[in-house]
Amino acid sequence: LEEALIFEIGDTRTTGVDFSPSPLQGRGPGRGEVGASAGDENAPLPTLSPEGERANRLGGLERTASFGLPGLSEPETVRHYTRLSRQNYAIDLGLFPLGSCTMKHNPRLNEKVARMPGFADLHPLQTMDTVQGALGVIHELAHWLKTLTGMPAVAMSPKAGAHGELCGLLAIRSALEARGDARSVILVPESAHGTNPATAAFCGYGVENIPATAEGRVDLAALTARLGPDVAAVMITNPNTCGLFERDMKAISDVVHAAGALVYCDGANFNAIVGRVRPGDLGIDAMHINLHKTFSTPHGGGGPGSGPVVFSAALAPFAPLPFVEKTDAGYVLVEEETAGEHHAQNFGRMTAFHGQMGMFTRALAYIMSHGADGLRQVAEDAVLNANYILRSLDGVLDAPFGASGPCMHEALFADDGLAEGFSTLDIAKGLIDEGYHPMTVYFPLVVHGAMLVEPTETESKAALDQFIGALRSVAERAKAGDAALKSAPHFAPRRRLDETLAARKPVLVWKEPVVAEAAE
Amino acid sequence: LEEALIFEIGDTRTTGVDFSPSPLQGRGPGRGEVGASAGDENAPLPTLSPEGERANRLGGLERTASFGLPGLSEPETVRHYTRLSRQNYAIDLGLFPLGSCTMKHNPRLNEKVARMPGFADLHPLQTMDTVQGALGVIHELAHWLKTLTGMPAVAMSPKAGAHGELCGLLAIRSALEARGDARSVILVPESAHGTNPATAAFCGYGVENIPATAEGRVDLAALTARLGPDVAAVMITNPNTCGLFERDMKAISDVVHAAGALVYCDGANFNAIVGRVRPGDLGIDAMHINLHKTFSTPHGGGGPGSGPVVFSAALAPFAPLPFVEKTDAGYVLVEEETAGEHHAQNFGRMTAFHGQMGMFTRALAYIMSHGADGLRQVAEDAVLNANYILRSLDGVLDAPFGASGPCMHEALFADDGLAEGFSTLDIAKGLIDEGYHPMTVYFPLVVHGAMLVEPTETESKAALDQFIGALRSVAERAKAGDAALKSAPHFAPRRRLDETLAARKPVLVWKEPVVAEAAE
Amino acid sequence: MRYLPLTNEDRAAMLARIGASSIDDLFVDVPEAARLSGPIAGLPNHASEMAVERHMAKLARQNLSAGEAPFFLGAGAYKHHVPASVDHLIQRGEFLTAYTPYQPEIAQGTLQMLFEFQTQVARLYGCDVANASMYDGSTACWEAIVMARRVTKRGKALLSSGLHPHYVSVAETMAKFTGDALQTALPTLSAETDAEALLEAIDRDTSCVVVQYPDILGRIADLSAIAARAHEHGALLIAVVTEPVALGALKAPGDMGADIVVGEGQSIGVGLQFGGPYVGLFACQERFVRQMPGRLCGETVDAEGKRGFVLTLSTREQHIRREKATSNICTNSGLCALAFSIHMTLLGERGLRDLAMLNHGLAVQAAETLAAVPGVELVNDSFFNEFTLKLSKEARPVVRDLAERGILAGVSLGRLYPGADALAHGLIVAVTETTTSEDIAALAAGLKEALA
Amino acid sequence: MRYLPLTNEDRAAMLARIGASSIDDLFVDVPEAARLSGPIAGLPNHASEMAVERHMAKLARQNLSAGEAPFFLGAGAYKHHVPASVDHLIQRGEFLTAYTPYQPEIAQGTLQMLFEFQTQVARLYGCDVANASMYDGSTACWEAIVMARRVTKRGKALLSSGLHPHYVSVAETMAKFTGDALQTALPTLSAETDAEALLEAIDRDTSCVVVQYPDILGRIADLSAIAARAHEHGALLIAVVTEPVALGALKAPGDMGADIVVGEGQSIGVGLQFGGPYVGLFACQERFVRQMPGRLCGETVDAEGKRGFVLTLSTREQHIRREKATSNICTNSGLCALAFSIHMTLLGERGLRDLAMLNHGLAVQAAETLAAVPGVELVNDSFFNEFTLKLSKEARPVVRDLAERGILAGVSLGRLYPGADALAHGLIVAVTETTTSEDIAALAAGLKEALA
Repeated sequence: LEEALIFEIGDTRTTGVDFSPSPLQGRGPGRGEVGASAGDENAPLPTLSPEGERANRLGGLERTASFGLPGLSEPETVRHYTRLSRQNYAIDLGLFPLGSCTMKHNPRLNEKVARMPGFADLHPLQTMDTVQGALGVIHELAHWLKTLTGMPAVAMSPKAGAHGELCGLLAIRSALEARGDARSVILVPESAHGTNPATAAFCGYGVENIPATAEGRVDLAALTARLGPDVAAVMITNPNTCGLFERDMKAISDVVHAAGALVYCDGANFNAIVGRVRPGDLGIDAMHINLHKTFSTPHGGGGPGSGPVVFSAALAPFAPLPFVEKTDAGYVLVEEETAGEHHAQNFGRMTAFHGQMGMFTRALAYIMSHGADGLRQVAEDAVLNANYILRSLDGVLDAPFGASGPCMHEALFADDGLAEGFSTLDIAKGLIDEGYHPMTVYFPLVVHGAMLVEPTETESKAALDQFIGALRSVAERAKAGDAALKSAPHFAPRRRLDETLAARKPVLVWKEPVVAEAAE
Repeated sequence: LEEALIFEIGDTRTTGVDFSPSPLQGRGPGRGEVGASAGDENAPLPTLSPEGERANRLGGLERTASFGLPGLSEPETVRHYTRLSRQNYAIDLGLFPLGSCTMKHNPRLNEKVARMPGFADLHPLQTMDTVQGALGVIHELAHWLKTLTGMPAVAMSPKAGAHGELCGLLAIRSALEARGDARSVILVPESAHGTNPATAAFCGYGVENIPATAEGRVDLAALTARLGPDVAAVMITNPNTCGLFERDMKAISDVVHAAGALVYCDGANFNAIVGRVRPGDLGIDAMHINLHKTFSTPHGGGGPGSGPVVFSAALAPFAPLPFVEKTDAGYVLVEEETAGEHHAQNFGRMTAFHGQMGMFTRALAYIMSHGADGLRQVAEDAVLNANYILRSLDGVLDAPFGASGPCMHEALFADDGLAEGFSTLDIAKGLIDEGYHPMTVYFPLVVHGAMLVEPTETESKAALDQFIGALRSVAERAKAGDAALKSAPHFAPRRRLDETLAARKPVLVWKEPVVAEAAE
Repeated sequence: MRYLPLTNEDRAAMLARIGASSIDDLFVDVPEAARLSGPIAGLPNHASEMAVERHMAKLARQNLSAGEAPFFLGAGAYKHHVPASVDHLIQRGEFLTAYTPYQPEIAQGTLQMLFEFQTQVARLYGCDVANASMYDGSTACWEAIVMARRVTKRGKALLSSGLHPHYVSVAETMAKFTGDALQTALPTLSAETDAEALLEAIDRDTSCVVVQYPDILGRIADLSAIAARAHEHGALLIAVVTEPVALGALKAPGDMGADIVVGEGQSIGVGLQFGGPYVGLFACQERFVRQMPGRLCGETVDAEGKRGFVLTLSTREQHIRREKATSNICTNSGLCALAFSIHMTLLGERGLRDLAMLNHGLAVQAAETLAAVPGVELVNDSFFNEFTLKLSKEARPVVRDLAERGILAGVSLGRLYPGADALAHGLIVAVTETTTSEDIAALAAGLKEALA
Repeated sequence: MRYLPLTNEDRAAMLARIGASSIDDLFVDVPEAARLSGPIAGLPNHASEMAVERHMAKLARQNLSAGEAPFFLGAGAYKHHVPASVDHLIQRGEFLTAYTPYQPEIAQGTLQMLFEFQTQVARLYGCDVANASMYDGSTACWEAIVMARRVTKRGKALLSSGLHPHYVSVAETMAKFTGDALQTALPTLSAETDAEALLEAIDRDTSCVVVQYPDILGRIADLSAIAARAHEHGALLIAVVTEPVALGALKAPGDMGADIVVGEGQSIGVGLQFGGPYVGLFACQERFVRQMPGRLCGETVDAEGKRGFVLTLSTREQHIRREKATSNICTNSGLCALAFSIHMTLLGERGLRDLAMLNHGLAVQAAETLAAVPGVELVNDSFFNEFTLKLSKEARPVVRDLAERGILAGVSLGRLYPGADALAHGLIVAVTETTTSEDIAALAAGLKEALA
């Protein structure tokens, strides 16, 4: 199971890529090696010397010293990464119950579509006549997102959920400034994703917490009490991170609006309600949608994501550039140049180019595959699966909000009742030995030893039953104080890793072992 | 690690494929369900009843009863096969030293090229004007194969090595019959692949063995003595299955030809000599080339292969249909209709359509990538790697023909010197625990407990050193009589499997467990 | 040379270990005269991946692919939609770059899949058992004839005139050398199959009757009577199925009495690929299992009693039995069998039935539309997704004419039966779920013009 | 609904276990008025895979892809050949469908890869450390400016006029809200960069100087003097690299004194993709590591002492620090980082140098050829694989004109700097290993006609 690092098996003279000779070859002294190197790794590393009439044009800044980038032949490369991949857990291998992450099946059709040369091989700055189909994809996806959320506008360019939050808050800030009412504080529930307060701070706001009720929802009274002329917006996650639908959402929106503030909704959990509830009907002003959560674009071991943001009519004029418009002459990408005509209040550009096109094609393929009826079924099955887990573990694990109504697409448990010295972490690591990825742990912070389980709609009943059995078994061992659980996992590529050591003495890049250096 | 069978997890009402409605929908009574089934698996299984004016046209032979084919949703399907795949060993995971099988790196460029719609999405019976590029691929590959072997003709249609052998023997038989000299016996060395005698028998020949010399090569004197008017051909594997080049190949060809017979060469080991020796220069009349061995098309867990056969001038007129010719008007596929004009002696058709196009595109991409210089380097590195293994195990394993000269691309060992009760099988299974696929065992039959190790040219020196270390360690345990080795493998998805039980009471298909049947 | 990991330093060190002074020393056993001193002349040297890809893409663009045109070709190879997940899964290195599962402990993935595949094929065909695949339908058909000879010890096979002519050719090629007697005939352009004639011809010398279902012209005939007659005379019925999707709608040959059912599996999972690789399916009833050719995967247990799978009954095979083997087949079509099995698992019985209904429904629609074109006559009474038209002109030039207009119109009988004047006006048209109403309209319009 | 495994029977059984009478019971907390009673009107229902694929293919065909035409666009996104094995490997389910490696015991594949990636980026950039990726180059650039503010506690950033205008826009958007002061300028169409002007402008309020290398017009300037001046004044030098291939030929910014080096990694492994997803690279010198944004992977040991990798220094991050985090970035660009790392491993230093030489050589050839066209003037003295031409006409309509002739000619400065008249005649032309001599000749001929 040990796989060496590329730095340990490769060297700077090996390459797994062949090239045709450079046209500079033979044009001047000292350049004959270029291109002849393939197949003869003992030739000197190529450099372009500035001598001669037709010398290079590098401005005298050639890189001469080796910088230690190892290469591998193609067979070695394929083997290295294939072997590495097998040390990962993934949806393709089993249920991946990470709460709030929506690890659902990633259809391979999406991958195929995204790789069509007509999408994958387009430059973002081609003339618009040559990219009508690509602009069409953006437009069609935007139409779906607006219709599904019941909102009149959408910004497509945000690169991930947190980037979408930023987009929403910037629009809110622009709208407030436009009416000459700059405000300074964002209210965030205690149970919110960490990105919510981080984003608010990133664009210069102060952040204050809103408390929750005993049943796990936003405390409307406390919120109302806190609202005032300094509050720019409230960020609500709905369904929230306790797995509950915010019953008072419309009332919250109303009091917030009445106080002159705006409502941002964290749409990470949109999967629970897509096709059954339109956020626009709840008074929300801005909401990001994680295409990699609700709309099945792959998580890829940590991205890329994509976080389009839908806007209410109040915020639509402030949406960022660029965006796609349909005109009689075809699709047009509205950028800095043309925005002035009818979108002069835009708050600017958030990223180079136009957003995560590769995710748009995948999400559109997914959305069309499901259609209006299928997406509704997605929400229903996701919620059904989560409630099934919640109720199947009655009496096994403590569900702090089990009496607060049905859960949405995730089930929340706490660590009450575990044996002395046993924690949520032990349950998580024990699940690894049962062949599962653990659930989200220690989040949300409002629940002690939180375990947030999100099965998604793409798990079968048989898979759920098997998982429930495994979780029950591990939970019972944790309650009984089974010592073996403390040292789990035993059957993973690695035992528990020392995260403290990693943080105390950070080793972030590979360095040649000292012995080897001495020998050189 | 246990993965249930699809019959245990699927059912006949679940499907992972959606369809648009059938145009017969609603045309008559009883057919309303068709196409509406997607999303409602409780609808009756669709049948077309023959009632009504616009009934089906199935001739009254509708399949009505369920036949028990289980379906899975797409997520379940992806997971089932992904999990199954992980129980396999493969080149992508490590060295795969199966002698005579040439398990080399399979470049992904080949896979990409084979999937270009211009190749993958062509019907074999399209008009020739619409498939000029595809015929061009066949023609270009044929040119390479003829040039690399120094032979004037090639039959591209054989579907695998054994099919190529059949092709060669049929051409030989046709040639002999054409000169009114039908003969009845094929001579085959004892060390030959089992397909050689099987193929000879399959097309109606008697088979006789040729003995080998003590150094592991064909006994020229014995062969000469056996030749006579009943001998149609001699089948020689060169390099042979003992890993040696048949030094006397040209002399063998000469005596065989002098006796009025022809020389078939099993080209399974062409990888050892490609670019360094042309079989045509050795007097060979026919030789098949395994594209999946020498030319890197994937083995795919047991095929598909592809076995083009090159022919000498003596046999070229008898080559089978179809083949591609270049004319002034473009490429032409010569089939039954046009063959009469200039290829009337062809022995007929061996398969529907034109051969393994999907393998031709891959092989051509591989051949062009290496080029004339690279293919020569392939042979050199393959032979170098094999000799490196042979010599690195001096004193560890017995090499029966170690003194017969350098080996070609595979190294042969015997089981001499193992402890009482230990066999080649134990070494093979022990290698599994070291993380390797075993070598070919008990073949060739002429060596006791044979172990045939073929590393191929795509292994690095580091990978060879690691493998040599592992094999040495296992061999030493077998010599020392380590009991744990007898029960290896211990670290594989399965322990040793009971092959005797499987053969004695063959269970070749899944059947519902009896209990379940009773309950139904 | 991106596929070769050895460096020159490695090579030098390895030669030193071997005790050779140069690589040439390792080729010393090659006769001097046959040793090439350098790369073979007249062939290009190595090329970059980009250059190879460009060259191949250029060749690919010189073809008109099925997806680019209204497309109606069948006759043994069919265009169906293959789900994207099939191709994804078969490309996993653990499947793609594995060998024949000779070491079952580390090949359970391939072996379990083969066991599932065998069961799927047996159930589809209505047979007791199936093997782990053959090269393709045509070679499987010949293997079935040889197997019938082994079982019956007779050498005369009756081939239906409705059997695909390439399958007939393959059998004729082999029979010429093995001495089997084949009775064959050309089909006629009529709605009736040759079932009656076959019934007449069966006698006590007959080893087997070989019937295609649906036949080459798309006609469907009940096999029960032929099976009964064959069995009365001690002969076997071999059914050949070139379009497995048909069995989602039609009774299985095994359920009508066929002893051996063989066919092409290309429709499910494999794709057109200009004719290959395809996958031969081979199934039979339990009593003949030891006479089957090809590999078989069987269930067993391991040393700890866990269920596992192995290749079994290999005493039938060439690597054990050599010249006494039931066949010379070795490498078969494993990866295509995997593709077939995955696609079939995605479909399931429900999906296969839906697919079959959709194919048939579109075929009915197409047949009605085309038969209404002046100069076009529908030959078939019965058909599944493929039928034969009789045109008022020779079909072959019509097909070429339509290809020039960008329509791939079908397979002319002139192409399949060169020289058979009675068939020259015949055109086989196949319709699948990939065919659109626009495609059908385009073909109708094209035929109308071409026949005017 | 092929992605949903539950059957109606399953659903009924599950509702029973839950104690709900219908699925609607589970949505009881949604206010009545907001509950939709059925599928949203005006949207189509579910579609087959074939139908979706056809629709998407139709849209795809409405574009002129880079591979179909002589292609010369750059300006922050470059067309390079990506080896087929890269795309194969990133599609392995174990990479593609894994999450952020929060459970390191079962995510060592992703983690080791990130550790290797960080090392590759650091060495490429000449820095001590690098993070596990950002969204793209433009957002990484802003994060670097914010980081410099954190390090220096100053709020004034000097942005070179050679910085990509989209990167400038992103910074301006953010600075408008955060209160950072940005000094920016338009570039001039001359061979000289603005290095001198920047040297002048650095003062003790300056948090950082941001310089692109090579710059937006393709010009290459030594960074050493700016680094020295910045350091004298307690400011940081941020270098931005939009074309990583350039560093196979050019000195690394880190080696010339840059404190933070950020950029776009798209050229290696990722492909054009109409602008995203791309991968932001972010590296800095060791002393600033705890001020870095984004995820970091670090080496450690497991309970048995074996080497392993974990996400580390997460006390900088939002999920721990919430509003006190160094950035709000969470999901980054993991799969693109994997593609970058695999491609870079295939290349190695040798391959990257070969690639860079090939790019530069072709660019020199192209520059010479194009400069010979009447009405075309080469702006640059120095360049790597991209240079700017000054045309005798406005470049933007010329580019449109050439696109109609099937030539994707480059990026006009009119597109990048709308309204800047002084730049309107500028055309940025990028040349890579995918450019052929025929492409160059086609562009030269096209320009000749368009400018005539």
